[in-house]
Amino acid sequence: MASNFELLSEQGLRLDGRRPHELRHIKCKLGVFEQPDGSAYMEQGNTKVLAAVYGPHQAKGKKTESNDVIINCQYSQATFSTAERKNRPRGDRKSLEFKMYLQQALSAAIKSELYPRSQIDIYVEVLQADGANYAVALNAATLALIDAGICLNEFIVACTASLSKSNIPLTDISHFEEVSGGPKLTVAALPTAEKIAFLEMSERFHIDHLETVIETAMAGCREIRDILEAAVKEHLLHMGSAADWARVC
Amino acid sequence: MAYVALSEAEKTYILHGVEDDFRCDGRSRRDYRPMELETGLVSNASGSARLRLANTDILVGVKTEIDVPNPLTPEFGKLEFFVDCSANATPEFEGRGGSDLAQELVLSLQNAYESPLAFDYRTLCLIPGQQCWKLYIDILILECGGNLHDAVSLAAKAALFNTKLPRVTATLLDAGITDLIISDNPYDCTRIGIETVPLLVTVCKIGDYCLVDPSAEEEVCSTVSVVVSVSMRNGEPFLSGTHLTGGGAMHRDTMRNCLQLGLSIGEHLDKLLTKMLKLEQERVGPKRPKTVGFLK
Amino acid sequence: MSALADETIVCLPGERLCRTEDNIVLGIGTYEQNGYIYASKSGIVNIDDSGENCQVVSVHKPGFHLTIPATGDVVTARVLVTTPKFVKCAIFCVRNVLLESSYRGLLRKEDVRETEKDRVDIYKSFKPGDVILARVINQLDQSFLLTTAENELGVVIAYASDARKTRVPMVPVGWSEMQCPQTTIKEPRKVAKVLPESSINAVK
Amino acid sequence: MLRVTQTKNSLLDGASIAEELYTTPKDGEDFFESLDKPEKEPTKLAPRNTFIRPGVLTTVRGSAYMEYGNTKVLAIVAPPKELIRASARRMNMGVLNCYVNFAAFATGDLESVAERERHLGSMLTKAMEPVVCRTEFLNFQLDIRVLILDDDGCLLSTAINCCGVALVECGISTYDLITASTACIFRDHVFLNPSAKVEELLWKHRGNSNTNATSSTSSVQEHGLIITASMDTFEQIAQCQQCGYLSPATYVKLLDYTLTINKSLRQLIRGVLTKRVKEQHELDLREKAESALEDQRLEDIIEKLKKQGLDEFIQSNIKEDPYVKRI
Repeated sequence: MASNFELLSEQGLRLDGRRPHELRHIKCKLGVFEQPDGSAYMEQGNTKVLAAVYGPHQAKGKKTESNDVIINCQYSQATFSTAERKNRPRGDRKSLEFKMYLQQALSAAIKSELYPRSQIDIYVEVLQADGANYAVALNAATLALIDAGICLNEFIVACTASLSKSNIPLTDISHFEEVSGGPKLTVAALPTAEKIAFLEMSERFHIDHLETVIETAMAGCREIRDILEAAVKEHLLHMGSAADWARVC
Repeated sequence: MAYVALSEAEKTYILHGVEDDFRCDGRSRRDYRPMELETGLVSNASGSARLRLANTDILVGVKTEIDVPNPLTPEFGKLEFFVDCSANATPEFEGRGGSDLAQELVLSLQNAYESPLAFDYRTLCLIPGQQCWKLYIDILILECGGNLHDAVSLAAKAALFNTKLPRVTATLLDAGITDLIISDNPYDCTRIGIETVPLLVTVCKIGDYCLVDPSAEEEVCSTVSVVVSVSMRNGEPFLSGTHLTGGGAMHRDTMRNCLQLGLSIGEHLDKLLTKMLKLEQERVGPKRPKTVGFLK
Repeated sequence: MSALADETIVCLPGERLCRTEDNIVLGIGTYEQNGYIYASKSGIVNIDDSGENCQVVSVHKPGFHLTIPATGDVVTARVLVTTPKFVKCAIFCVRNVLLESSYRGLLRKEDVRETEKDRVDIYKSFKPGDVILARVINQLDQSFLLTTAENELGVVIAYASDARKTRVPMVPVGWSEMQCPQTTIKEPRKVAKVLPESSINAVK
Repeated sequence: MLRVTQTKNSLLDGASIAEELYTTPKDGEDFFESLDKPEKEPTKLAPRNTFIRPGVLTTVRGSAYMEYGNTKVLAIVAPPKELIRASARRMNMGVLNCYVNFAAFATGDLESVAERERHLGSMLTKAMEPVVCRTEFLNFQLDIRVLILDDDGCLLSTAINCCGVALVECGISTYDLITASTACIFRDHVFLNPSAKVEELLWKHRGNSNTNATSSTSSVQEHGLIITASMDTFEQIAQCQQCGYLSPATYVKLLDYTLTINKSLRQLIRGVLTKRVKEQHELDLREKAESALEDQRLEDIIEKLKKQGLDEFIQSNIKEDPYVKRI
């Protein structure tokens, strides 16, 4: 699809002034609400997402004989989140699709054998959507799971990547770049184990470019994981300072 | 409302607290819980506000659209409310769970904003009979901590204060139809007058005492509450959409002093809110610190 | 003719009936509010002093009205499903009032008989399609818990379980067996000690 | 009265059309003048002439029909059925749902019917909840359906009265008789039991006070409508729905007007219901008389059996149940 915009200028700067492999500015906070067991807020550039986790609790009436955890997700986008007002926050095709992708990615991360025949509810609310909504939603869900104290194999992190006309891979696609025609690839990966839990492409990629784009996305995931780990450590120090075990680590 | 299970002993404990005017969180019957208000959070919306009343968390976004006015009232603009109970508040709200609570909130807001003396619809009109602004007020309930009516009305008023309507110039084309040009300069905008916009004050009856700003537990052990919608017009309070909720009945005299209590509190609340919004306005000026949003 | 004898009082909801003393028991259709008993249904007030000194104040509503099975009522129900542990039935009549919509009833194995509760064999007591008389013990969240542990309770009408088209109601023979008058097959049932209509016509 | 609001398509050509074909604000003015305006403070606080008939339908156990002036409403109470929504089940009280439907010929403007139905339905539910003893049908759901046959104002108050009568008629226990009425104020004139045209006028020309801006700058043009539902044994107010823009003083004044109207309505409803109970009592007595004959017949059959020495047949038929404990 011919992109009418030049994603990458001659000096190697993108439309919003970032370098090709530069992420948008990430800010996150754990423990935003009291009522859910775990909650988190994450901002990646202008995409703002809230996540809440309830559980593990008794599965409501669903089939419970399979002795692993039932992950019940809900992805909903606030009606004022996009430039064009959406008249229904959830229930449309896109949010159901993202709900399935979230379930698939998170079931790869959660140690399900520790919570047999129980259910974990993960609710994601996108307050402002500015590209890579699914990726930021998954990162926020990971933080909320950590805040809820649910055992994870590892941080599951998602990142998007694209390809400029001059075949230079770009990481972390904003809505403007997405709309102006760049092909988009979303990867949800377990970075240290180098495993890919979920992969989705909005358009066709040429075979020999695919390899490099996936590699850049994985590099993005590793970078995001370090930022999230730092944030979680800082949150734990802050939480622990009251009980003065902050000096331990 | 998220259903909080309370035992009989807890209910009597709360009842005794209310009787000697010293509630279980230390407030008297006329006190509100601490509130945090912040405007201009969502950049996609033309106006937004977030209000956190103890653990009730509301986020309101206002978006604008050009629409044809209602033929019966050609010179009035339009206002539409939409309440979405996010599942973040309780698993109960998942899917269509919170729809009847949302319906109740939308109805009481519509009822309160219905009169043009409460909200001046004339300022939203561009060309009488042909073009007018339509404001979508979308209310997102992120956490339920009791007293939703007050929190929602305060957040809606703050979001309306923060709304920036782009300036519209009409040029008369040859065929007699007028064409509208909306200026996209972000600073060239008009604001909406919110002095007379009503505030809902829930006066809740527990035992035979009336109290304001009930928490989730207090709401469970109250039989009936009066939602007083107070609108200030050149200084004196007016009622624009009062009704009873809670499925109980109330004696006539208790209803009267609930009304008085609601009016005085509403007046006080309105003054405080306008003062806060002025503060917000300077803060949003050039020397504004970053909006904190949920990162606090 | 004024059928209303003078002493029957007509009352409407919200009317004060009398002061609450300790020997007055609230019957159906009444409620108690700060020291007085008020009517909550429209109808005729009747005060029957059944016990030694206790009087039951109740409001009897003439004509048909909607009722919900209350604890202690004898209900008529049809057996829907029988499992080793319990019997599911549909209550379609409370006392002598026919209901428009049926409510779900549950008869547990240990409530079938007073003695030797655990050795009850459900298949020897009830068959789907039987009509039974039972008493309501209490109300679970959606269905009513029933018992047939009295002589007068149990199967009232049963049909032979052969695949005959014309299903003839069986005649009770003894307390635990019923016989089909046509095929003389005997089938075990928990029979209610009631003089069924059919046996009276047969004798006449 | 032919009330034709301007339809989207062209006007009816040639037909003689009533004068309020197209109501423009100006029409509102002289329509307002043409109204037989009661004095500022109405003295005669009486409801319209009403007709109430409980037990109208044979297929349904609890039904009532009410005419309040020209407003005609039919209400039925469906028997309580199991609660479907799991969320509501945790409440320790039964759930009440009210659904309001307009008959096709009921009102003129058809676009707003769906929205008005939803609005009326939820306000009716909130009004009826305090009356019904909901602790008696725990975990069950009571559905009340209201059909509006003719709309001439005071819809909600008539629906509340009609539902109150239907509930008592069908034997659902209620704390008290509920009565409701409406009062509204428009340009300092108080209208009790406003007609549909007054309500529409109130809604359309609400507060265009600044057309005569001069007079209104000082005192604000109040306009508003109050619907009060009350239960008078303990002088309880079940619901008091207000819309419009009122000062507290006028709010309390209108509240008292509606409460006095409610009192006179209450006498009327009491009369109707007592007559209904007496009527049913007679029916019952007649029925008892007939069934007494039936019992008599049964008695002498058993007598005959005893005489023929067949009593052992009756006994043998029900042998002693060895499992029953000897008391």
